[in-house]
Amino acid sequence: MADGMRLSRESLQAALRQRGALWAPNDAGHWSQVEALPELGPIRPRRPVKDLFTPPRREIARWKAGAGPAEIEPAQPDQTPGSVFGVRPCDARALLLLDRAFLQPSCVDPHYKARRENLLLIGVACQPGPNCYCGVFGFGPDDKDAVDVMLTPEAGGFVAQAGSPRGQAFLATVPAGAAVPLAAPRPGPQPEWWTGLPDPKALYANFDHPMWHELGISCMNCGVCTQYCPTCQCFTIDDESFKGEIQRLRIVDNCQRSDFTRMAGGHNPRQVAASRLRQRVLHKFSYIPTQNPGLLGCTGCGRCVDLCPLDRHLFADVFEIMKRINQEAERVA
Amino acid sequence: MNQSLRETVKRLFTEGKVKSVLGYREHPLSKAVVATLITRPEDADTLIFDDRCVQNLARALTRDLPLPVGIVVKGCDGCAVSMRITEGDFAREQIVAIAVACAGVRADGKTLDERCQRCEMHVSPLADVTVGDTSSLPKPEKTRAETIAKIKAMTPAERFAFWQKAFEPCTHCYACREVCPLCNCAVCVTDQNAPRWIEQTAKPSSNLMWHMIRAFHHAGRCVDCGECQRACPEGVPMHLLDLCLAEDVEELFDFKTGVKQGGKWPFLLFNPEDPDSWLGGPHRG
Amino acid sequence: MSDRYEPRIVGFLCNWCSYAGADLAGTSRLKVPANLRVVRVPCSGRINPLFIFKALEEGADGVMVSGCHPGDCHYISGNRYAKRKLAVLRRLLDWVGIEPERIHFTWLSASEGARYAVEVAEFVDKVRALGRHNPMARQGVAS
Amino acid sequence: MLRDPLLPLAARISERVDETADTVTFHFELLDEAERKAFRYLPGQFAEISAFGEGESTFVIAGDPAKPERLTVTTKRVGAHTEALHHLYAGAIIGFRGPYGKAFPVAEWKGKDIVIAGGGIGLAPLKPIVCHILNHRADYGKLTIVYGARSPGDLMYATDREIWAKAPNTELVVTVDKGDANWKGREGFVPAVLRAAAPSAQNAVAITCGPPIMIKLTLPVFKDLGFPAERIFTTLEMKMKCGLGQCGRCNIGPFYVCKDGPVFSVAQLQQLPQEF
Repeated sequence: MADGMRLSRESLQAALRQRGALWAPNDAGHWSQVEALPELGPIRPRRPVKDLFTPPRREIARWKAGAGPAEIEPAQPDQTPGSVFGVRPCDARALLLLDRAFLQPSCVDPHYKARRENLLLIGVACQPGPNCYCGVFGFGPDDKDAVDVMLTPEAGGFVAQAGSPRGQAFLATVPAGAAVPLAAPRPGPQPEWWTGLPDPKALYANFDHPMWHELGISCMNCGVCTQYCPTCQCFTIDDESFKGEIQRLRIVDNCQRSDFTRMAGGHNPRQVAASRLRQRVLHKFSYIPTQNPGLLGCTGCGRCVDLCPLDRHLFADVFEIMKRINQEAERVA
Repeated sequence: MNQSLRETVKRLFTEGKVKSVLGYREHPLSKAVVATLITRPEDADTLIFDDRCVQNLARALTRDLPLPVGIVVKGCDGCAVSMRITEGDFAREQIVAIAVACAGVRADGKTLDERCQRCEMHVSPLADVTVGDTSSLPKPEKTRAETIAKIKAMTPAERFAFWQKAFEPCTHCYACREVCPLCNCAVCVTDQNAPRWIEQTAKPSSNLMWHMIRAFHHAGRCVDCGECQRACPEGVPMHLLDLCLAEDVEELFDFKTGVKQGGKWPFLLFNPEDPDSWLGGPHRG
Repeated sequence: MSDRYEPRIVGFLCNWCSYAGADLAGTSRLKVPANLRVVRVPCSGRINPLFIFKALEEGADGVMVSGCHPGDCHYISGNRYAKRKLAVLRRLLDWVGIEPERIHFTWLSASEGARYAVEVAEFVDKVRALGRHNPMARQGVAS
Repeated sequence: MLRDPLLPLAARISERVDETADTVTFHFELLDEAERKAFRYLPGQFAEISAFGEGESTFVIAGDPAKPERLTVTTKRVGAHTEALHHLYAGAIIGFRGPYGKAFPVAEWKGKDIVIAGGGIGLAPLKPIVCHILNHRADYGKLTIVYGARSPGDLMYATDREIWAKAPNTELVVTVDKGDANWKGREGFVPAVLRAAAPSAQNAVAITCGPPIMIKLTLPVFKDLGFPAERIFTTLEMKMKCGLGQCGRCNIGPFYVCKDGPVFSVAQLQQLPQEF
């Protein structure tokens, strides 16, 4: 087992400040720029770290109404070097999925790329909360695979280990503390009744199953789950204007909204609530793993379970769906 | 309670009074209480009612449910159903209100919800059948006037600053709208884009616009179920604004929402004696 | 031009009485402050509170609403419904900390051109006294 | 520096043609000379057009792919954005992003007969195919075009249709649901007229586009005429926003219409969830 490096809070903070700006979750659980390392809660903050990389409201360009084309001012990517402190493994893993969309070679989002390149991800191991399910996805609360540096809090500081070469290079700039042997990675929690991830193909094959409509009654398509999901990336593009000044914006959107798929002529392929619920489940557990073998559209952060106004439980739903599919398959066999 | 609720529902099915029933069940895995729609009497055994039943099921009433639909209602929920009948969403005979004696709910599992502390409506005024002991329900611990007193005491500038800060975390997710049993416009103003009344992104102006419009649309309609505030993932106290306006509507029009069947929404009525003083001069000390 | 602050006011005038009254003020060559931008509506009952909120948000310093006198409504009672809505709207503005005095309601008939001129002038003065800062007004495209 | 793929290019409207009461065709060209010279597109590809201040919408590029400097879109007024577009005239600046999506496999169709059935504004995505075939007339067999609209006033592309009618080895059948006093042409719905025209399915490819109900009724006619599902094509008008496979709107099953489509064969569509 490799060794970790003991860091005092002060020396870590000094080294991070040396590197540039510092972002961390604030008391409300939103990501904001901070001066000093905050005390973190035991679990993930309310908002996922995607807010810093693909913000809910991102300017594409602005111009003055009636101005000629030369006046279109593209928004400049934020190249501020710095670090994000307090990234949890579930959120960091979600960024790997967002990379697939925003760093695809044919159309790189320069704003996303700038943030990804300039911000060092400083992970902090968490004490999983009641609705944390990273174990479902095979990693734990101190997983370092998707962060640059993973810190495990201890009295007066942290034990640090590098998760990437970039993190390794950063750790070399911090006054070295004592080397301490690392504990074995902790397993992530999962529901006690959980038996394993569903087969993407089996889910897809049951697209027309009546159970979606039965589940629909306990969902109101508010979309809170998607807004707080670390992997949800859907957006719309629209303009906002005020007194002749126009902003072209990329605005967060989600598949639960009734007009998400409504076309200009009025035709809406996902007219009923249940079809939008199904879209969310299938996209995360069937379409994404089909498109990107080895990846899932969920990292088990459990925010959707925490925040659902109707107390729906994504994993319980998926489990029930699979149970029914399996039972029916057995009956046929 | 659960036993008599289940028997009542079974009886409604066997007597042919309902084709479906909206109620609460405990999810077998997550142990959370979720909404359920049952269409067979034997499924009535999954129904429960206790202080975890925080949701207002009136939001799930739609005309594509098998009608007549039975609905398990707490006091506030019953007022909402009553309002929806009043507004013509449903005919009275399409709804069978199964009123349950409600001593208040506990969203966090421990303390009585804030909304329940001022509840004067433990049993739905709209009730086709009543389940549970209605004789020993608690008295309200505080009044609406006490709840909004702190807003009343502020200066206008303080009020503006208070709401600016309160609305600041709003992300325009509109969970408050979706969960509201009375937010049932065919097309919400937030979804209209010609003109775009409320801009899609969260910022001080659009947040204020949304919450003012929301409050105005609920003036005289809000049944104080408090679901909007409970649903809000950011804890925006938007229901407080509803309460402020409810106070005004009661004072101006002598109207208590949802209580009287057929009592029309005061904006659909007028009284020739309505005073002009409403439109000018200082009205509050 | 004097450099005193000239408030911008949006006026929603009902087609049948108030707008005609404003017309009369014009044809009578009465002096009416130019601060008012008039939007003609079919009836004061047509005024959705959204119109007023939007006007304030877009930077109007005040909003004037005018309809037929009670009893004179072309649509029989549109103005009486309007009164109820506007009464609550005033209170809502007060609750969120916006001066309700920025909204002015008046019943004005087609023959009251002179009173129209007076009402507008008085309201403009009142808004001027309230000051430049309408708290609801946006400051920029991202605010 | 990396260019934001969501950033529109400025284009100037060079010509506006009012096709019908609610449909306008805009011809325009990119302002940037290098971009204009380098620009190419294929039949069936689409673009994002914006009237500044009102957002963006998706339109198929309905021009002649052999003349890529002159871009064309046909727009029907249905919402706030198209309303704003329809207030624009020659000289106005619009935003353009594209081309996006997979094109009709015109190269694979060489040597085959082509049957096209279009309804209303659904002719727009089919026009580049016709242009392509007429540009390479010797490469393709007989071209049959069945085009219908609600009324004579709803027929688009009058100038193009005159050219098509005179083109060699080409049959153009125009029909309206209901004619008026001056209408001397054919009356009847596209599926029925197509059935009557009975183009041979032998070594032929069928392409259809139009309102959902027309497509639904036209596909069985093609089937009856003997076209296999692999040789019937259509384009999905799923509401696309970004065109890049990022925004998630056009997701159907494991596909994104904007990247994996919008052109699909009926055989491919049968594999998808019926969510379009």
